[in-house]
Amino acid sequence: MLLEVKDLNTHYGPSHVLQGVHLEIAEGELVALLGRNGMGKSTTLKSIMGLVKPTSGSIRLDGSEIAGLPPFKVARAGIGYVPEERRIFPGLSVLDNLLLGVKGGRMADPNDPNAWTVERIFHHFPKLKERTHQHGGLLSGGEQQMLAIGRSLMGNPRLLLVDEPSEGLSPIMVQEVRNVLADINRAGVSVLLVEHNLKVALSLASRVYLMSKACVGCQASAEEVKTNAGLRAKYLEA
Amino acid sequence: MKRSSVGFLSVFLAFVVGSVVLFNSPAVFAAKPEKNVKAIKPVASFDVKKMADMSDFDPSNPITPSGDTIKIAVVAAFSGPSAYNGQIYYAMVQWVAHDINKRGGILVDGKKKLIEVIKADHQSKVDQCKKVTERMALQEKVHFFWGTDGSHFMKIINDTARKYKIIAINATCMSDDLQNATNFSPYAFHATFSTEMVARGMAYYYGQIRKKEKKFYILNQDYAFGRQFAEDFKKGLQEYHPQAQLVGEDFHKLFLTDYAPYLTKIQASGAEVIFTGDWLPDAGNLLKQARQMGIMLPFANVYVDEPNYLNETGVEGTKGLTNISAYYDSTPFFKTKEHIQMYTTWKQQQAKWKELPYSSIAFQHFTANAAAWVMTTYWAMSVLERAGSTDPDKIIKVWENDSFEYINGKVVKMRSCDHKAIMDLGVTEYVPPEQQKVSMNIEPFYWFKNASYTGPVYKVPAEKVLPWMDQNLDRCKGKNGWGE
Amino acid sequence: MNILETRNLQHSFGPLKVLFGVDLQIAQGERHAVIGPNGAGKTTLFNTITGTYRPTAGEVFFNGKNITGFPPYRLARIGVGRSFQITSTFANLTAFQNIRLAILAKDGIRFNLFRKVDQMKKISQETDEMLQRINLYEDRHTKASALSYGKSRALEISMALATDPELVLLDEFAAGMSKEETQDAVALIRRLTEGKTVVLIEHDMDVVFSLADRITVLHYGKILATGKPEDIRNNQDVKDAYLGDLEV
Amino acid sequence: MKNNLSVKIILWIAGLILLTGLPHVIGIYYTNMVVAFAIFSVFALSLNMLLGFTGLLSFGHAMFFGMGGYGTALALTHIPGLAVIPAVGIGAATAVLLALILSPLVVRVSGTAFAMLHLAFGQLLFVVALKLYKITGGEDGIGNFPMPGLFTESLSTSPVHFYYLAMIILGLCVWLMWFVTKTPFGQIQVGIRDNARRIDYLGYQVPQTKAVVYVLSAFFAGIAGSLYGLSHNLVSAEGSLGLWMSFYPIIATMIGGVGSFFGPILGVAVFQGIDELILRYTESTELVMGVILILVVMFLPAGLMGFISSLMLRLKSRSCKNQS
Amino acid sequence: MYISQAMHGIAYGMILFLIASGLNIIFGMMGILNMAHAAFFMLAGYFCYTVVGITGNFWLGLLIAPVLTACLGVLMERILIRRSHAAGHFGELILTMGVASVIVALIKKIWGTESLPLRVPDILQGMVSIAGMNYPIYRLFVIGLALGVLALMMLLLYRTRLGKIVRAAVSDRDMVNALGININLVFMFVFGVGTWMAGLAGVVIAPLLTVFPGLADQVGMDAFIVVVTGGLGSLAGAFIVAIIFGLLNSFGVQFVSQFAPVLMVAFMALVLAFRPNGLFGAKDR
Repeated sequence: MLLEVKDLNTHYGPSHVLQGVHLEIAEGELVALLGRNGMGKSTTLKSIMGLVKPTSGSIRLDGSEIAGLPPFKVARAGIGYVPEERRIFPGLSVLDNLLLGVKGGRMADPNDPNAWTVERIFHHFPKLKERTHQHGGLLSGGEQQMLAIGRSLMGNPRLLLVDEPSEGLSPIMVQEVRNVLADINRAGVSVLLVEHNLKVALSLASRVYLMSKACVGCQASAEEVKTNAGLRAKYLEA
Repeated sequence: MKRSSVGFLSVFLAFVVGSVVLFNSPAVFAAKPEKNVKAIKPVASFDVKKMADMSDFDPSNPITPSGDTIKIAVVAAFSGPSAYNGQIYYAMVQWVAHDINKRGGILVDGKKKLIEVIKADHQSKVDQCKKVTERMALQEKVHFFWGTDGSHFMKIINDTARKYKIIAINATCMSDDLQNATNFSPYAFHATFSTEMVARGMAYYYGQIRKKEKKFYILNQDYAFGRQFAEDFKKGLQEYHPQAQLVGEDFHKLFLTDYAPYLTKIQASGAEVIFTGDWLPDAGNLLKQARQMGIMLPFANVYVDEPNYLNETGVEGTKGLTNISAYYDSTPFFKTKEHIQMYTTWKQQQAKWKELPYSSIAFQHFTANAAAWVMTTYWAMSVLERAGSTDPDKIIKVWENDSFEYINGKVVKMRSCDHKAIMDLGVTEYVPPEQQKVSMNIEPFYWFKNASYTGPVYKVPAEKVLPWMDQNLDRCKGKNGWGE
Repeated sequence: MNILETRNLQHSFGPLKVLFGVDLQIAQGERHAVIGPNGAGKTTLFNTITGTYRPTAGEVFFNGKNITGFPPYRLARIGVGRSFQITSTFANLTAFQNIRLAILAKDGIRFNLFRKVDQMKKISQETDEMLQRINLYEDRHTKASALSYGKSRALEISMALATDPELVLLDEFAAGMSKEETQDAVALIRRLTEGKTVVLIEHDMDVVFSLADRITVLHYGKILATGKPEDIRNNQDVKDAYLGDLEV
Repeated sequence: MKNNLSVKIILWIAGLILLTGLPHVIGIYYTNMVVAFAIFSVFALSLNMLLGFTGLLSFGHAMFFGMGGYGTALALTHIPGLAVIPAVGIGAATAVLLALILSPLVVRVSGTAFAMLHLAFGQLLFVVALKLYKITGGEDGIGNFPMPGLFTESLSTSPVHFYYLAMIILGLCVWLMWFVTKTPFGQIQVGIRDNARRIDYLGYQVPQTKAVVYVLSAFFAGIAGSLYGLSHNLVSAEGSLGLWMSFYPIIATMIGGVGSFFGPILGVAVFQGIDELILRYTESTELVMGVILILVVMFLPAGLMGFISSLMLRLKSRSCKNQS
Repeated sequence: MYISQAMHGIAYGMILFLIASGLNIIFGMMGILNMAHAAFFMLAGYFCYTVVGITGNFWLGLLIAPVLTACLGVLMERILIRRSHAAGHFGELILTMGVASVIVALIKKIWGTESLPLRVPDILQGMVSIAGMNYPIYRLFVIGLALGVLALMMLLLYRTRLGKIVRAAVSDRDMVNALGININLVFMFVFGVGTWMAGLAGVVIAPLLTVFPGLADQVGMDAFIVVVTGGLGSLAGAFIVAIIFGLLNSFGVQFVSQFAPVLMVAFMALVLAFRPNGLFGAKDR
């Protein structure tokens, strides 16, 4: 297993947000995390990333414990994070935004075909190339989403945590983002996806975790969710 | 400019410079004794022969007696921007206390008592001053207040002194209004010179003795003292130097950072002398920045005499400053054996002080304002001794009309009606080390190697600079300047 | 007559246009749900109606009166209340104190400096009644920040209702609630909004279809459809855009 | 319940007797200290009205303190025979007037901007007070203004009489401020601190409410300043309007605890105690003060009150456990 | 004369800017109003005095003193500030006030209370003639140095990766952290740079004034006013306001000398009355 989350508990002040979350992601998988608003999907990603300190539980990346590490160490261990609302650095140019994603300022070996370079990002996101020197804050929502994904990829992560990538995007953009995620996954990056848009999520994911009442209720295949209306009604229709 | 006029000008300049050098040389003017002036006869004097062995005195580690003592509270800033002042005052008073304590103290109320000096930090804040003086009065039950830098603080000291019947020795604060009709307190003694004396003395020097410069610029600190000082100088100029012209007048805020704008203005005004009452650190910064800007005008001053600053500004920069202190009498300085003894005792002792600030050159010589503070303190203690009691009323009775001779021969008299000191003043001109032998007549014949310092001293007789008297003060109604 | 009407309501955040002219008609006494995908502009619609933002263009009418750009406090005083998607109670006050602030507002007690609030019997009584109605009486002395999620949501909703508004806008009141909590909340709203007009944004289709008399579907800042629940359920456009080809 | 009430009454009476007899027991010096303590407590409480109860941090609260002092001092100087209470009233009114003038400007902002705006106005007033020396006495301040008699003697010569006067006025102020927190208005105030948006949506006008709090706070600061001037028979720019006077109540409040009503009083007590003690043992007031500030922030972030209440909680929970 | 008044204004403004910019960088990045800034500034003056005392070389002082100050700044960030987040920005404010107080006390213990002289280095002494007037070289040097520091800061912020990280962290520190960048290290660095600039200002001003324990009070308040008026966190704001203040000061003295000190504060009050966050301040933080 690439990532193993066991019995993860997280509190925000007095409220117990994550109550024993279990997750597993294998190398190369794209797994979706679904559930209603307020179920703790984003908190799960943040807890894995170290942005929120979990109260207890274990998070193992490739067998080594990363729970409780500061975010930068988690990132260096090989996890990329594409947050909700993208969180592009508005004052920095597109190129600078991308370059900040490079870990420790060391560019990847250009001869390594699997390494993510600026050229490779631009190849995947030609729109970004046109805007290389524009400020991040001036991009449209879709472009910002591309940039956020590209920025994380620059760190050559093995696992990408993607939070609500389609939120607030036009249908065409949603389609594009969906395709990019599929591409990236095909290129060997594992992805844990939180997504509201069922269509997008189910078309991408091989497996689905359903969250409700702040813990992982059940695991299902994408097929199951598509076909089982009861399941959807219980966990998703929100 | 035409060639011929350049030639003329250079001849003219040579003449002017030559005559300045000639007439400036101390031999010509030095200490011509004034005739027909009233001399003050001393009732008591400081006797150096009675002075105890001071070889164990160190102001950083004073020996403080306790128990039934005579208590003096030195009210000054011991923290904040003027903390240095407090340390100077403290050392000076401690010297006196140490000396007298080693002699066995003073016989008061039938018992020999030692002197205990207590630091009272007013932190340069009036409210704190009020608080600390109240504590000194009520908790420490002191017999004397000794103060201080800043007229606003002295006013509070005097108020508290009046309220709790404590003698307030004003040894350093110059404001005239401290003892006017509204502020007069029978418990307060203004034992040092005052603004009007200094300002008029300076005007007298420039108008009646030196008679050269005519264009004056006043630059003072922007508060009551500074403004009063400026007014008094203008009055003095009218009186003693009618040809003088005031080319400008400015007041800067206390603890100013940048003096350049004022200095540029002064430069443009064509002033020949800058009259300033600034005290440290403002005084030093003003001088320093003026010289950095190439403005070599002389400062007529009271407090631009701190050796650390002078050294820093160098011989050239400090040349030509004119200073009035409450100590100077005449040149040369060391005319008597006793004076030399006092001076060398101090100097040898100071060489042993290892801790700042007392180890710095500022304390090297027993002279100028610092010496005056020591002498004033001896005076007060002499009064106490003669009163034979810490009862303030007895002390008042002795001090009124009393006169006291300093170690250097200067005599100071306490005007009885408003408790202000009458004295001759000495205006000195700062000269480079090689010319300092006029004033410094013992080895090594200069005060400081790296700075100009006291050269010839010109005496301004007491009757020309009698301290201002408020005729509205009942006690003084109808009396002349001598309080008689 | 319509209690709330928006005419060609538009709003942009800088260059980003969120509302493209929304015409909403809410009839007196109805419960009206606004649904739509995330980012469709539902919350922005609420915010422009309730005075958080001033609309870039268009107008809002309440009981026929133009209230465009009214600040929240004026809206509150004429009878428009709202709840928030993210719980927005007074975290350091107890449940009792929270509700009491709303009751005080209802009674117009604003600058009373002369009586202890604890001694205002009527206010305390009303507050307790309200707390009982929302089943928070037991927790009346618990700080809002220490309430369980469901209870703090209930408090959030009742804050909006305790001022006794004519029209109340509820922003995703059931967000993050469990099934039972949601059912309780729906019942609560039914109870409390008797005779009031309610506009709600909601994702939970069960809630929407069980509570709403009419539904408006918002899609990328425009109204896609408005109608009775059955009509919406069967509307092909809505299916395509929002409900998806998943069978509902 | 009845029992409780009688205990309360007994405590009150005991407290009153203690306060009445105090000056005769502890002497003038400590009596003056108690007066100063009471004055600064009211001042700190008035700041906490803004900070702790409305969430507004002011870097210029000395403005109102100073206005109170100057108002009273000027009134006593220029109006012959003015009695004490009207003089204090004039001081407070001056502070209120300033608050009324400033309020339209300052209620619009909060947070850092509010703090800085007050820093600016506070400094402006300070510099102006120095400049208008013909009125304010400049650096010297206004001193030795006539002190009106309260009973028979002039106040200045009778610290005990002044003590009674000051304690009555200040006690009344503390009670009033405490009372305000208990009124509906006090509740709205706390609501603004917690969640100004919700207050707005409930139908309260946030700026107006802030303005009223602001003026009230200025009123009490003004009274404190006025009595401070009277107690010293001196009002000065540095001592009443200086930057330190703005920071003093902030730091005292911080040490005592921002959230609670009585925190600032505790803070002032600690402050005054330290001030009195430090000076006896060391000259390094700055060092001790600095170290204390650092320690409080590092180890008691909620102030002494917060520390005490958490201690009480712990004790309570322990005793509960013991019982079960 | 007016030209030299303008130059004085600019020179003084530059000194204010040097102090203010350090304060600003720390606030802009970390949201901390460092009340100990002026104390660090003063401390550097003392360090420089000691270095010059030992080596006799002002330039060595200019090099070493700010670095020493920066080290202390970093230590303070590491030991005190990072561990006091629980107390919030308000607590940090009080904490730094405490640090300032301790620094002043220690200075008095170590160096005493008197004014310590520091001479202008020989090369920079004297006057230079420009545009028909004589102007002190040292003041030109101060202007030059401040401009140099401004340029250096601009380069650092806009041309280096570190600068980009810093700017990114201003808008979103968590995101920067999540990209694998050790944000704590960045903060320490920022604090170091901020105090370094305070130190530089302290060294530069020492020969104009003297090093004494009141130096922080004397200059600190003015610098603070500059930062607040310019807008907390805005380097450009600090620069422009510093120059405006310098000019207001020198021309104020020239024309309305009595009211020169009022001008600066009145300007601040006026600016803040209309723009509560300062001339170039970001909306509320």
